[in-house]
Amino acid sequence: MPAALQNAIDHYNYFITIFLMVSGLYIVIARGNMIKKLVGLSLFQTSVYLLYISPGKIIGGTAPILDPAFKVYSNPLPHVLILTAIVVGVATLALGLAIVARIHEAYGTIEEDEIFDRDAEG
Amino acid sequence: MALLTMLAAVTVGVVRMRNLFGVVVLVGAYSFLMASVLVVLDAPDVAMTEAAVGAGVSTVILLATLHLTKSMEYPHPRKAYLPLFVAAVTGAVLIWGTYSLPPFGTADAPIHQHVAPKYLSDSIKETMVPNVVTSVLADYRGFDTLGETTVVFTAGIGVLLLLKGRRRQRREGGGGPAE
Amino acid sequence: MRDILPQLPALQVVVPLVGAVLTAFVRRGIFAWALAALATFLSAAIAAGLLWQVLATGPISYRLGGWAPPWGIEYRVDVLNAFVLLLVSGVSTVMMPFARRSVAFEIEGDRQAWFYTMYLLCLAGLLGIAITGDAFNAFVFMEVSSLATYVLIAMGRDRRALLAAYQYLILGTIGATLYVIGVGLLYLVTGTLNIVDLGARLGAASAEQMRPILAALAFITVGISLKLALFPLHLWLPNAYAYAPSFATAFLAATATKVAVYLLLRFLFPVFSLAIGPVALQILHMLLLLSLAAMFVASILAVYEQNVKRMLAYSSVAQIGYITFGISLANQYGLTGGIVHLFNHAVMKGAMFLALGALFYRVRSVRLADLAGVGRQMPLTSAAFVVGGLGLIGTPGTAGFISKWYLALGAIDRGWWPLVFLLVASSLIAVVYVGRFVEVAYFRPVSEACKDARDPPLNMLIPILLLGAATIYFGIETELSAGVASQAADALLRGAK
Amino acid sequence: MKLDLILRVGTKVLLPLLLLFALYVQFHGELGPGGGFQAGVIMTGAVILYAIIFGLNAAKRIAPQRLVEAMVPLGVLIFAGTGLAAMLLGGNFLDYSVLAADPPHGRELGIILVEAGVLVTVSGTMTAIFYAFSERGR
Repeated sequence: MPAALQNAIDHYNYFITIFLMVSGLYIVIARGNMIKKLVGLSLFQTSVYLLYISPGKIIGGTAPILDPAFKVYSNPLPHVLILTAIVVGVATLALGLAIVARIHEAYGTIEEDEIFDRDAEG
Repeated sequence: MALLTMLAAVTVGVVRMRNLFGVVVLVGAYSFLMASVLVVLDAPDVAMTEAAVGAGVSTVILLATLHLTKSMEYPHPRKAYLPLFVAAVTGAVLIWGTYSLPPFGTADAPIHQHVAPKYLSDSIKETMVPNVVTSVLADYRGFDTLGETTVVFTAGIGVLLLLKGRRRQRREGGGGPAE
Repeated sequence: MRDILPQLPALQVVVPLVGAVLTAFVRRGIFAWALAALATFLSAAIAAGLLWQVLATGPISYRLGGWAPPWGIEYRVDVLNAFVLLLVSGVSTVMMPFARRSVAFEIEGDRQAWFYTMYLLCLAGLLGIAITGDAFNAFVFMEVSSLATYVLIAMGRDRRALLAAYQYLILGTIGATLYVIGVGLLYLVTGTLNIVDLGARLGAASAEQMRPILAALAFITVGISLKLALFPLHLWLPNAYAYAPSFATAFLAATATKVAVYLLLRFLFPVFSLAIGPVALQILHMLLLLSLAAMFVASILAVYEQNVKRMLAYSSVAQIGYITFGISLANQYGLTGGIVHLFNHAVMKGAMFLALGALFYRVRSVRLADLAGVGRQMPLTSAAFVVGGLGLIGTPGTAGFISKWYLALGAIDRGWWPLVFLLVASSLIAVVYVGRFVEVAYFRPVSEACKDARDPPLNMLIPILLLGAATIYFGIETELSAGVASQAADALLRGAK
Repeated sequence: MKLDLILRVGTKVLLPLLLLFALYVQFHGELGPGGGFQAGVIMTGAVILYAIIFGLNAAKRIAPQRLVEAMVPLGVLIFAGTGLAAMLLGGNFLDYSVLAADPPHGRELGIILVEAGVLVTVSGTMTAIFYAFSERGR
């Protein structure tokens, strides 16, 4: 089935994006370690970058920095949006890690299950 | 495409690794790979930021936090069915949803027809800035960037509120007048 | 200064934002509070001006940076979001006098100034979501308000506040990311981010574009539902409300979820129902089932709660169920009911959480057992709490009755009679949990903890009484609440046709 | 200690280059990739490098904590101030075209000002966060 195969290849970028997204989400939900969860969260966010940017590419195009030598440029708007998203992502990560550091001081652990146990006792 | 596959491989590593230092290193590698992919996709601005943030700032903060806490993840006794189910549903919806989108790299996709062409054609005339990403970022959608700067500001003050100053001894079971 | 009227939409967000920046330079809590109060008051005045303008002349479009939409970011004010803007900034203004003492009591001296910075950022973020006409800009301001919210929650004294903040950070970020994925899919289909433009272009979407649009609908709905704590995605809310500082709880309960509901309305009606009529209907049925589940399950959970703050938090989940119940009916009465309940619930819960903050200020506990006899020790505060509670039940003469009246009319209009009985039945559960407080507060001997308790100082008491009085006022005089809500519902439905 | 010496001298040589590079990224942002955010991160990188080699206290001497913390809101103030200035001059919020005699120059000026605001907040915040985390560890 060459047509279906071609379509699959044409959408390879989406498949990888989705795989990254799903893995990130899985880490966040499945793991109990708070730092690992935050790493998963940032993977989840990072995958969105590809979702926006890979469709912005035009084959044969160049980076959107205008120059008389080029005619076709890739789409600049997704780049702008994702720059914002990256900044938001790192801000969230920093804040999350600060909270985790404080949790470690207050509870002596960063495993969610242990924390629930300790609160149940206290 | 090879780069994309490598990204996927690193992700598998992140999921499986239990040593958090290893995870941090892998995340750094992931960011660099992502940056390379972004360069290939004609997004040098984003690539530069991703490399600086993902491999730079994030790694430093992650390491600093690991220094404050523990570096090993416990083997977890949790059931994995629910997370797998949620992840699988999300993935399925996305594959189903993206499959009829225009193929990679075509110039007649809707996003290249509407809104964006104006930026490319008018940027120099209207703002005298040839890097269209900069002109869109700081001017056409400048308010987003104000919001973005505000997010950074929020996170900065937030982290300072949480971490600065003396360490307070919290009583077990939650001190203060709350109990 | 030239005419300031056309600049009001931008100032609506910029005033609290600049206020936040200025408080960040201040060291003393009292100065920061004064700045915060001033900025909040100004933004309420601006919101009132906007609502007046919109009612007089119709929707306002404001071009940020002078760029025409869809190239630039547009602020678009119509009756619905002018109403939400006024609600958010107005309730915050009433609460500000309360904040001074409550924050001074619960937050350490050297952190108070920055606490107000976070509060103002949260306010600016919420107003930014409510006023913007751009889907991505809404995400940016969603993150401003969310990050500020996480910090506000983490400032609670109890160590569980940190845990609550962490859990909300995880779920909130997942929600925001799902929303961005949804917006991204819509962008891929249409090439635009402006919500009005998006609606128009989705209306012209071809059949093969349907699948990405539906996926986008799913992602945006689930993402926002996480933010607005729609059952069963509410898990972050009870702990967050229970352990945050009293003022933060009252502020968030009255505003944050309301703005999320608004955003959902914004997407469900003008954007989506144009493109996908029949499927949108099925999604609304789904929403109806979840709303009913929220109304019952969360109410029952509230009954079994010993910590009054958590009890109110569960009650909030249930009340959000009433709001989404109205949305899911998707007719004139139902939507009016949903929107007016958005308003009324903010007022009622604002009164109750503020009263609870005052109880905590005097009694230093919010456990039901410790509050025994408090009704006689702190008569005015407890009375305001009970009035809010009567509103939650939907007693005639209170604001809650108006909401439920419209919701019931909406259900009847659809021909779904059994829903009316379910509405009444779920209100009976509210009688139980409000009744527990009344029983403990008025009919039990005074507990050790509130032996010396008395009503709080005037600057705390007046906001409580104001909101309590508003609960009754809006139960009788409905021009501002139900009247405007009905106009907003009308506009939404017309846009959806 | 020989390695240490190399590191110290190397850092001293690298630092000005890094700062120069940051400024280049900042002001070249209109022509090539880069801008306030990236430049801010690079500047923070320079401070972090300095702190790792010479210690936190030395880093605080060249980038004092109070200054860094003041920079966090200052950048947003510059950004919003630019927008408000446009408003006072009769334009909409952030409409830079009124900032100079003709619109394109005004916009160019606006973009430069705004990027400077981003630089100040980002470098200030990232450095402040770094300080906060490393102090907590002691």
